[in-house]
Amino acid sequence: MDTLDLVWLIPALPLAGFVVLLVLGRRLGEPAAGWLATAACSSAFLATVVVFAALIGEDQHHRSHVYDLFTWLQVGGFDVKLGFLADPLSITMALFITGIGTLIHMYSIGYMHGDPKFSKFFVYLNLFVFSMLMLVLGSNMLVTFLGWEGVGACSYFLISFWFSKDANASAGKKAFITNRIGDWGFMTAMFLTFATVGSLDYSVVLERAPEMAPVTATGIALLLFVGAVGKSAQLPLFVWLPDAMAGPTPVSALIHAATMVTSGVYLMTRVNPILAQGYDWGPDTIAWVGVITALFAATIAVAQTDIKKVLAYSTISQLGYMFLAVGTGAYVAAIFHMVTHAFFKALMFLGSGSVIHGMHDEQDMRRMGGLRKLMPITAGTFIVGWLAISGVPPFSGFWSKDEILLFAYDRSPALWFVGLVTALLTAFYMSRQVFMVFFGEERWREAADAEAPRDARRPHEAPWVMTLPLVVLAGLAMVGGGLNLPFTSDLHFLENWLEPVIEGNERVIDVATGTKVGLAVIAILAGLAGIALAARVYLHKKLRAIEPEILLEGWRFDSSIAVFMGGPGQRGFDGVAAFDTTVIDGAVNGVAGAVSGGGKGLRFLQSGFVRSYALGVAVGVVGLLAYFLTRSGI
Amino acid sequence: MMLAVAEVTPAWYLILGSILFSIGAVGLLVRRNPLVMFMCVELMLNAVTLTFVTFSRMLNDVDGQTVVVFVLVVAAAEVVVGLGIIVALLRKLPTATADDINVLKG
Amino acid sequence: MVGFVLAAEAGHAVASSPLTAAIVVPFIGAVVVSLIPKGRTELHRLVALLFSVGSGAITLWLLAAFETGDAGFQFEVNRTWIADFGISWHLGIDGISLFLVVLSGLLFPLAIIAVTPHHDPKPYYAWLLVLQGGCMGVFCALDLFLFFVMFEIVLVPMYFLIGGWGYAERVYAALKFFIFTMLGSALMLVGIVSLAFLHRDGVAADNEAEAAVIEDVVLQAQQEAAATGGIDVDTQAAIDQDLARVDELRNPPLDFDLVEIAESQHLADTSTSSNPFDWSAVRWIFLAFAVAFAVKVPLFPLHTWLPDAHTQAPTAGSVILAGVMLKLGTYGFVRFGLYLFPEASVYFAPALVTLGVIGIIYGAVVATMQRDLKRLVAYSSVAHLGFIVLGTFALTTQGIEGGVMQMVNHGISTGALFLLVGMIYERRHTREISALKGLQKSAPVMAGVFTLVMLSSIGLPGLNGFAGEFLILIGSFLTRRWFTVVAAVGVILAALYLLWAYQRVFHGEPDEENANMPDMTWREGLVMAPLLGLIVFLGVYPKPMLDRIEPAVARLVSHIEEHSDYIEPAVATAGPGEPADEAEAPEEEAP
Amino acid sequence: MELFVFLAAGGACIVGALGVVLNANPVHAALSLVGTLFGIAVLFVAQEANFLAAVQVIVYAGAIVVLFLFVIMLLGVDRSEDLSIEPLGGGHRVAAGIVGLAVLALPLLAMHSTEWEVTGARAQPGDPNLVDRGTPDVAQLGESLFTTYLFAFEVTSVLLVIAVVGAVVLARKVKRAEYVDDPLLSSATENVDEQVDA
Repeated sequence: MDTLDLVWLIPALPLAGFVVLLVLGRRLGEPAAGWLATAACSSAFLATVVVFAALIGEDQHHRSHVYDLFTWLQVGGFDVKLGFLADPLSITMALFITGIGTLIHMYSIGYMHGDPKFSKFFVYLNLFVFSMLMLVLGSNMLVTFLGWEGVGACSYFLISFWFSKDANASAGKKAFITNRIGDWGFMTAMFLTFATVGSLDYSVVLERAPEMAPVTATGIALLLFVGAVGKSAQLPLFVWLPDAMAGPTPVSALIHAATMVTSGVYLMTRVNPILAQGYDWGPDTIAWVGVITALFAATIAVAQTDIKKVLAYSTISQLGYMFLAVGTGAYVAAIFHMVTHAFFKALMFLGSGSVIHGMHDEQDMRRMGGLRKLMPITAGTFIVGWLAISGVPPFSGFWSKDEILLFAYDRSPALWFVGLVTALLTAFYMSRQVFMVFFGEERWREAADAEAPRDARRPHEAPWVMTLPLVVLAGLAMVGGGLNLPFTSDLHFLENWLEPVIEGNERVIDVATGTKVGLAVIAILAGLAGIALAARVYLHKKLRAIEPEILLEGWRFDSSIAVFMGGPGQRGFDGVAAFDTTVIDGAVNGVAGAVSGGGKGLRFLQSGFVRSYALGVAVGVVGLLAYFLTRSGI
Repeated sequence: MMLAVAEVTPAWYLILGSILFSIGAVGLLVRRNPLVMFMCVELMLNAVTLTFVTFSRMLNDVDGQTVVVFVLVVAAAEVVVGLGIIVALLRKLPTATADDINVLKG
Repeated sequence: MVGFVLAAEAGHAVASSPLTAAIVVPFIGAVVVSLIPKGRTELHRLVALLFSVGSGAITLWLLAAFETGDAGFQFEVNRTWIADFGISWHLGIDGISLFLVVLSGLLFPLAIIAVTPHHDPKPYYAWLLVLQGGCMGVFCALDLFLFFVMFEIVLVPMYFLIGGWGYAERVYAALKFFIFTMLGSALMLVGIVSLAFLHRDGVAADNEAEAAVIEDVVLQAQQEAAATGGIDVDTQAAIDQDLARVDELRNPPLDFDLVEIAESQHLADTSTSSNPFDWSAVRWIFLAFAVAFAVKVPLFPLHTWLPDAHTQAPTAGSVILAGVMLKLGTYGFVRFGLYLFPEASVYFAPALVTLGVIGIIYGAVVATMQRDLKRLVAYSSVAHLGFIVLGTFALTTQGIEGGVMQMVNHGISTGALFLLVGMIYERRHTREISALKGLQKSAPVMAGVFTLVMLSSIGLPGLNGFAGEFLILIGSFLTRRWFTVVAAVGVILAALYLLWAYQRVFHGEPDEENANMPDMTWREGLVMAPLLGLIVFLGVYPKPMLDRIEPAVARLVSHIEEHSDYIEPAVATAGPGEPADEAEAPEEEAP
Repeated sequence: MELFVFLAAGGACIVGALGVVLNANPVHAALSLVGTLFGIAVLFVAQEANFLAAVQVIVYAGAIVVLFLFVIMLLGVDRSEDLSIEPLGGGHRVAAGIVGLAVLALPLLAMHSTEWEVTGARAQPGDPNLVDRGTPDVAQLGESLFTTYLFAFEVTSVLLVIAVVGAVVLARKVKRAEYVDDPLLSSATENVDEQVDA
């Protein structure tokens, strides 16, 4: 048996974990349930490694293996198998999903300690990993969609995990419904694909993409992009992601930073031949949506006070970068940034979780400060993440972001410029966060009230199960850039690895080495400028912080939607409901009323007098006689 | 002499039947005493039997007379039941007319 | 003695035909229940369950014995019922009706186990059994008249169940339900009768040529005989026989047989002048059928009986109403609309698809604003059934098959939802969403079950609702692109109203009344278990089901193609590009 | 001769009929009815239906009219009816008159249009129901009744039995309590009371 066939094992293991936990979870209790889930996820990681090794063993052009488990839906010419595709792209995704997933599972054992629904959390977490793996490993669009919706549902469960608070419940619902709007695009794209090519298998669809009419290809690509916009929280469907921070922090790290939100990027990369076949304005739209989202979210992040909200907007911004990359044809850079981003953003989320944990569920950065002494490991690892996202070499973020900016510059300097401003802002707000949380005065002392004993309120370092993942991720965030170093083509590991998937659709850029270096230097300078600026404002207090209300409220984008939905939207829905009861049902009852009214009107005919009835009969007889006579032609 | 000239055709009987029938019908509609109304019904039935017998003779068909036998039976039955109802009614309300019984009023 | 003969006859009928048995067993059960003395409540329940399960077991056997690849009708029975009018006891199932029969066989016993009536158990169970028999009959009937009879029989018990065991507004709701449905079926009766007569005329017209030939022969024989002088006895006998034959050909008997009428299709070939199925007649008859089915479905402007009936019906009534009886409409559209009137179906498809899509959006929007949990689920049915109508009149294999599958799925999911709402009502005595809050805390298991059922109803991939919905949409996209794009919006709205309702009912901090609500009992869990199992199984592995539906649907589609100018759009699997690809592939590998 | 018979009997019929309708007193009306019935019996004889004529006299004049008179006498309801008033309004009488005229006119019109000729399927030679002048009409009628119409004849016996049972049930003396609950009678009582009040 082909080792590559083992690909089905990758999602099957978390699924098994899910089933076992669903049945036995409560009985296993804490922490056994957590360890079981972690074991399921890590064994999936091992399985991925095995498949990965097998894939490397294949010839470069045969690194694509489809394994069909069984026929899922088959009607007439429509035939979809529950199949898995092992190729460099999917395995790369699966590797970092299971890898980071395992770390976050482990972290959660510490984070969820003492929660009454401890085992249930891991049930959902394992289900999520399963769905995510289905998403990336699916051999056709429908299996991807299965995972796509599955991760949405898990995200819904996990955001509203602490459902007693209405805000959490609403956030979960919002996430699901916003995602569904995107899913509409995905579904419609599948319909169009099937109507055009007659199959949803990537192997068929992508192979026949060059035969598609450009308009069809653009349509499919943009509809898929609508789906990606929903899932990856781009403008205008990003509103759910900041709210999604209501979920437990490991969830934010796993789902809303590292994996699920990047699935849009994965999808667009997967269908790159379709993108290439369409008109040029298709990718351009994607690039512009991406870069504008990046800038937009970055401006909002500048003014946030919630430690997780900053990271949430930062995630939106970074996802915008990835779409910028996709739109400019830098698929490798997109995946590269996705991976590095997964490292450092998961790291920072987990770090923030550690801070929240240590601060006894405090999320407001204005009540933090000077935590580096009390939480040295958390602080140290968080700082690594900060440097990585700020684009300071040699940390991983620099390499991936630099590559994206290079492609953007090649496509259009305007794109590059917006991207650069975003990079500066990114460095600024991340530095702001680090300075507010880990440096400066210890504002938490004021917050701690007199009632509680000092020691109990004192922030503390997290247990080892939480810090170990931090350390590992910090290491990855540091060296992740090594995946795809720009110096010589031999060092383009990721690019070479992904080559069979991207084929000729990766944009070939023609930029002189000098320009490249110049651009990199400018990017580094922008990052450093951001850090320096933040230091003057938040560390040395030399400048007054500019944090306008409107930025804190996210340009009032979300609240306007809420106002619209609560106002005209709800009124419209109410109107339709009222239409149903008054007009449609009213018409029905009106007919009934007319009949009974008519009956009342005709009651006088029923006088009850026998002789009146007799007269009626007689008139009828005369009428009949007359009728027969006329019929017989008199 | 006139009498000898005029021959009695079936039409004469039929006209007589029609006249009797319409007199009965008008009586049924006009009179209020239930007993008299019944008599009017009998009139109408007799008009019809007369017509049947006429047809029977003219068409040389004995079936017409057979029908009359059945009409007689039905008339008898009807009178029996009808008079029963009237007896039950008039015993309690000797002054009742057909117009007093109008529970079927809608 | 008579009883013995009847029993023997019945026994013979059951043995020779499982379908007859599946129909008759519940009816017998109803009689038996009504013979048990009034006081013995548990016995009523037990006997009702016994007969209901008996019928259900027969349907399961049908499922097992069903020949997968066969497109035709199986387990057929065809016995003369009323010979003078050509009405027969003609039963048979194919892939389209098989699962609806099985669904009925499953839901009825579950409804009996799950719900205990608050009063008068004896007539309650008797009516429920009559309902079961009627439902089985509707799905099995292959004779138009028999179908009509069963279609009407179903009404009566439902009317009494709503009116007798429903909630506050039950009489209004029952009457509304009855009048709406009667209105539709009255038209259908006219349609059926005129169809039978037109069919007879059509057969006569077909026979005319043959009759004329025989008549010529007779005439010749008579002339010859006249020429030779005198007719001998044998010739006279032959001539008489021939004349009788001519008479027979010219005056064929009435026939209400569905297959006979549909397959002979005097409706389609409009070219022949002798055809009595003048276009307008077919369209009118189709419309008469369509109104009856549209009321049952219910399609958009005719839906208002549904929320009232659902809300006021007892739980078992709602389950059956949603699970089985709404399918009478959509099933009718497939079996009688498409099969009998291919040409008219094609002609009216745009209108029906439009109504279906309006129903999808409209039902969802109205559902969102409901304050009553049961009403909400009822309006969601309007939306779901809109999908089925869309799929059916998309006229593609995928669409119709998805529609058939969705009928079953909707029966399972919405049936389960109504059961759950009923459980909540039993505990809290309210269906007002605003009175419920935070139930997930007090009843986590029920919340979990509700979540799964809800996700199935929303159409989450991997659960049954998605498989059907997606097939419908992908099938209808092939012929009705823009309708499908709009209909897909309904998928978003489904999430909106269900999740919002779920949030208001199950999430949040429960107040005192809600905090003490007991969780599911074992009995309730056992009732839900098969439904949950099916939700997951049909979502993950619908192949066995689809394999059984497919031949029948494929045959139906080719039947439509044959008798109308509709051509199913070819799926581009073996499109023009394929050979080119194969040619290119080796070139790439060569270097 | 036939003409004379016809005019005499027909005149008696019409006079009797008018007497039934126009006599205010029911006893007189019943006696007028006897006149009509006799007239019709005579016309039967004129048309060679001797048996029917006898039955007509026996059943109608001898039984039915006597029954009427019995009821009138038994209950003492021989009050005259005031024919000058019409409780249902004058329109009722007008309408009744028009209907009566129409009932008369329409058949006449029909006969006129067929030129006063009786049409219909005449019994052919060989038909069992063909009137045979040689046999007495009683024999012919008997044969017809007890062969062709035997079933209908038997059914009439059932009808008569039912009628007798019904008459007995209807005419038996009702107890006071039952009578109060009887909606028919109680409503009639109210109406009579109202009239008395007025």
